[in-house]
Amino acid sequence: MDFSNFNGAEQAHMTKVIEKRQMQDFLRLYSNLVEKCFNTCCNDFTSKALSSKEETCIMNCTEKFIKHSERVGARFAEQNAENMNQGGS
Amino acid sequence: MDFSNFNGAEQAHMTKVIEKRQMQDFLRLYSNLVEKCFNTCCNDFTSKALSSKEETCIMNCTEKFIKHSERVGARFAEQNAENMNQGGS
Amino acid sequence: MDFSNFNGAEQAHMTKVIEKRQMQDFLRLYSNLVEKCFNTCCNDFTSKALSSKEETCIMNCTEKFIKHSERVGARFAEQNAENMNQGGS
Amino acid sequence: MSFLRGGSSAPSGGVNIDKIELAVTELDTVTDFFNRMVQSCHSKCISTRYAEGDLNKGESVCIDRCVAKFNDVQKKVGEKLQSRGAANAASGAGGGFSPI
Amino acid sequence: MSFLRGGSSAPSGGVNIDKIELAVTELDTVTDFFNRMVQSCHSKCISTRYAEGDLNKGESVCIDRCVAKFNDVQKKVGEKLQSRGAANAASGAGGGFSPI
Amino acid sequence: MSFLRGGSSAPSGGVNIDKIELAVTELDTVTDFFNRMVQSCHSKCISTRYAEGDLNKGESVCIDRCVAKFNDVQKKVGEKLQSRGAANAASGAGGGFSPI
Repeated sequence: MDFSNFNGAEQAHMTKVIEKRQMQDFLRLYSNLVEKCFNTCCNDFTSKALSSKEETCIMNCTEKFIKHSERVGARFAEQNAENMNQGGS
Repeated sequence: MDFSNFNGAEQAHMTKVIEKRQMQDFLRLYSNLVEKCFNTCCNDFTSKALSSKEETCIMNCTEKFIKHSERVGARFAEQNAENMNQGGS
Repeated sequence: MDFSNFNGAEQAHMTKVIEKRQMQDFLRLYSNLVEKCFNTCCNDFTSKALSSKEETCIMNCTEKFIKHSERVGARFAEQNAENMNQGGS
Repeated sequence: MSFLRGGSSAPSGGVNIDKIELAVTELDTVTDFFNRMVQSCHSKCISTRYAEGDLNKGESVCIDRCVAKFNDVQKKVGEKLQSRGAANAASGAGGGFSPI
Repeated sequence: MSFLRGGSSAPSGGVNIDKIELAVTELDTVTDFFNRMVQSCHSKCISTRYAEGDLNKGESVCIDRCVAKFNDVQKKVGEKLQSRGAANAASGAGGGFSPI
Repeated sequence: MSFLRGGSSAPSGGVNIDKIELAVTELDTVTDFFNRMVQSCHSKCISTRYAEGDLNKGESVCIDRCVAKFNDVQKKVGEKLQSRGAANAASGAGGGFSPI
């Protein structure tokens, strides 16, 4: 994203928008994680308590999804930088 | 949700927001139901008319999903009340 | 959609809303297509380059989805016109 | 979506915000239904082999019937929701579909 | 969602925009969780044969346990995210979950 | 997303609303693509046994290739849509992807 042609007021406005989006992104990550890890790890409803096996699965699922997102984010940023250099505006 | 520290103007504003969200929630429930029940119940496209078997399935699917949502809502409200009492703000 | 009881200012406002929604619809179509065609066509990650088989699949998937959307849109418009004539407001 | 339309009176000049909001809600609802119809009928009718980019005869016929059925389902579900909504309103209950 | 609430001071009169925005975000977040819980527990507990419109005994018990487990998962994942978020903040890193 | 940028002139002071709206649309579009890429590559590359919390070697390599392929697919589909859009614009048709 290139905001170099934005004046001060416009950059200040975009900063607020980006902060709000980051909050929303975090909350969506949170609810995505809960849904995805619950769906994968919890398959026994003969009890209402999480088993230790389910809890381990949830913790690993969360940890792994975050690391996955970070790795995708890093590669995505590299791709975008490359795309820019290849002469896109 | 606790709005006790809201002044009159703020509570009035939140009431309007909540009413709008309830309308949106109802419409999303509607389109979710149509999509979910259609996908589950309609699998024969040799005719364009709903068969009586499909129609029964659609009615039961709708009825059951609503009762399901209501039961989840009741349990969810109890959980939230419990979470509050355990000392979260 | 019937906007005949809208005054000039209201119609102008709706035109702007519709234009914005059409832009958003196009962008959602775009990202839906990428996701759907990628998920269906790309299943080999022993290489980072698209194979010619995958590329053909992506092009056909895109073409077919657009034609599908257009056909659904045409039938949907006919249905809505029929629904109107059957005396809904 | 005629049940979205209430009986609010519109002033003869200026912009009636409620009317605009209702129209936008109606627009978004129709668009949402359309998008779900596209997705559902795609998974019901379109082969995922993608050997060619054109719709074949079987797919085209399937799409037409799928749209008709989806439209019928929308009506049936709408009637069901309205009858339940009316029952809830009469009994004074709020509905209870959502947590707020 | 108590971690959403910051320490901003509210003026005694008028509408505090930040407070409203936070409350709306909290409302939307709770609604989003609820909707996902409804979807997840539906796919875990409800038979798709639809031979009748009532929840049977097994389905009802399953729903109650499903809601309890979903709630527990929400807490566990929240704790994990907060501990990671705190670690990231301490190291000065931005988080890196999203591309912006 | 360079095709989002039109040729509108920006005033030297104040806030140009159109420019802001375009930037927000671009931001949301990139975020949406990123989120779909995360989901798609997760289902392509990550084992759901969750025996440990770290990415193993095979998963890491798969992610890198998956991102590259997803990026290529985005370009191919974008070119296709642009060529069709240009054709539609030339023939005066509206596009017809959506019901409005």
